[in-house]
Amino acid sequence: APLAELSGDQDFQLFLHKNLEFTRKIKGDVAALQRVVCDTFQLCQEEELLLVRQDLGIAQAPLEQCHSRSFHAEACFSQIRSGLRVYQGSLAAVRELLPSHAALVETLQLDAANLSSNIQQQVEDLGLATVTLPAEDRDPLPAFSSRFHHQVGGFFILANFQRFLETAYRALRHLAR
Amino acid sequence: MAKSELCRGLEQGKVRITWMLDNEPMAGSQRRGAGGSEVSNLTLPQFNRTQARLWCWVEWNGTKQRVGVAEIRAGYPPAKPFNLSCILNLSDYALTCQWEPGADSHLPTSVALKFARSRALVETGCTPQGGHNRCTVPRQLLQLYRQMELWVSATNALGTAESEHLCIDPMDVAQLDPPALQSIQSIPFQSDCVTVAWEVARSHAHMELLCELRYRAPEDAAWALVTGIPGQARTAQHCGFLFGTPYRFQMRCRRSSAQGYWSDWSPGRNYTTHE
Amino acid sequence: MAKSELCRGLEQGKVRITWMLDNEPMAGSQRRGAGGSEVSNLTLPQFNRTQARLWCWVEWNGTKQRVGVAEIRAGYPPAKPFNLSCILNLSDYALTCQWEPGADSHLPTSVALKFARSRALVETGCTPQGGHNRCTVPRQLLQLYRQMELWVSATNALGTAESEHLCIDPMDVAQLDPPALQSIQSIPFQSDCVTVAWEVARSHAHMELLCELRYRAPEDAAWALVTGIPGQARTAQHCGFLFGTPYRFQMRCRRSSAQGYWSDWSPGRNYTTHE
Repeated sequence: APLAELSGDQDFQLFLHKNLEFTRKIKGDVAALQRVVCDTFQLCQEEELLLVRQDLGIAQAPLEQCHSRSFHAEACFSQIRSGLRVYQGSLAAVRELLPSHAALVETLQLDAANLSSNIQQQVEDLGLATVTLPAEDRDPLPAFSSRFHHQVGGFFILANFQRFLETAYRALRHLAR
Repeated sequence: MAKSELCRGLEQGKVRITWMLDNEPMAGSQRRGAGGSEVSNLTLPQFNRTQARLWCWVEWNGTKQRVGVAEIRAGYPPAKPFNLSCILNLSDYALTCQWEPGADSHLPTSVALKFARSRALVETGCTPQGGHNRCTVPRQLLQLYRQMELWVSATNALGTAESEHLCIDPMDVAQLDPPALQSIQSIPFQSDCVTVAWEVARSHAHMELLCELRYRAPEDAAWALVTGIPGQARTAQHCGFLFGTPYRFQMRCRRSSAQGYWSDWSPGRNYTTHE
Repeated sequence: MAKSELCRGLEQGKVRITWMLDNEPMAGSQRRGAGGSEVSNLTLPQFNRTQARLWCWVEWNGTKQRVGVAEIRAGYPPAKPFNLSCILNLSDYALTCQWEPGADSHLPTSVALKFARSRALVETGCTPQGGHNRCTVPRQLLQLYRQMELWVSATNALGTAESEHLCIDPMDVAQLDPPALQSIQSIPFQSDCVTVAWEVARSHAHMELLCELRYRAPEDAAWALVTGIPGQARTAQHCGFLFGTPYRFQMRCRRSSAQGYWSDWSPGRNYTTHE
């Protein structure tokens, strides 16, 4: 059954309710790391770093299937899952940047992995078509040519992840009663 | 029946074996075995100990020599552990579970907390240390916001026993920190009403919380209770207070979606309503 | 002088660079460098900070862009650590050393306790954690009952400093447990004399100990001290006590062969001499 019909399904609503809270938790932790990057490296405003960003090639995970105009629930779910996988990988660059906050970054990576598998298992429980992500298609970490580029890279990985989570959150809320 | 190779220096055929259960002499029979070995044969009537050593002694140069030992252990298959309960610590997101071990089996028993995430792969969450009946599953092994199956497994030489299986989402058994009452003020022109303001712990900011407020005047026998307060609202109004009366207020919260644990009551805060 | 590669999107030749020290605009000059790069040249008069960032800004599409940063650290070569002292804990035979770090160099400084056993091979004993000025050398690295050379080494970008070298046998700085006073009795017919009996910690049974006894009556201004008591004797006699007077006794010990540390005083014990 197409996902829209399932919106009334109680188990699906419980899944959405739980993972909305989970997404809020992850967003809170990403915001905390953004504050650390701002305090530690004085990198706080995105508009001041657009020029350098062009040189860094930081990938942004696509979520166009989750935007209201072209919302397609099943495709959106698999885009969320593969996006979480991308950010789980690129957070390693943030962990190198902030060794004293490694625990918080590792928690973030664990949460991203959990959220991704929560979605996968719920989609499987609903009998929907699932996209199995290749086991370890970790994109190679961007090689930064300087410490400054590494810092700006870390800044944008977190900024992009925060935007990604915002879109994913709105998509889940759109499905929740 | 115990068999021990003969030691060098013992002349053939003159080996006289005696047996002792710990320090008690035991009757037994001795016969020649294959390859020049000596075989002892004993029966231990109503063995009522859980642990003992059956020593094999031999006369040698006029002295008695210990030449072999058999360790004997007696006990029961492991009892079924029960009363399994778990609690998630929100400072490190580790899940601590505890249980009742049941009767002692008197045998070396290995106990482990097992779990299966949704895809039924059984894993070991943790093993209790130092004889405790609890242990902590680290965050790395948990799957948050999804049902997990947890149980205790006890195994000894005589068998294995499993506790009831617990099906929980770790978040549903999170132990919340108490809210912090920030201020209590009378509402102008409605002095039987007050506005209560509180803060929730920063690490709970993303949670939907349901809170309870209790208050009591010194002469009141019991606390009055206000339930169903949405935690993230951070303020609430309540009426029905007596004028000019000193009240003591406390608050606690729980995740609204779960049958989880209440936080402790917040530290108390006093406020005297206006005349 | 700071050089940063040009970013894509900047039309050649129209690059206007400005500089800021943290949030303060700085004057500087800009000239064309090799390979189309732009070279900035600044002098920071009386730089009175220990840490700052020199930011390189560029105008782009009407916005100001951060395109490069130079982290500036200023400080001193490491100060010479002093007052190095060590103590051996007899429960785990680990050697804990502490020292004074001297003035802050304001630069990232790595500190380590170094040691050389007899054959002058320099090794690292331990490194202080969390900014403490002490650390503990595990038993495995120690050479007991033999001189070892220990010193603290501090290194930062501007150099290395070493404390005085301490030459000690770890056993000579052992921290002993206090003896335990077992009984105090008057000596028959010599009631101005008492016999004191004590026990030493079992883990010290192999050591030659030198102990001191101190006693005091309530009205005495200071303790009276009996020195040179052989610890392993376990009893000693002493005279010169007043009759029928309540005294308080305490004892402590040290390894007789060393200038090591005294144990703490034992818990006190009271005794009233006979009439």
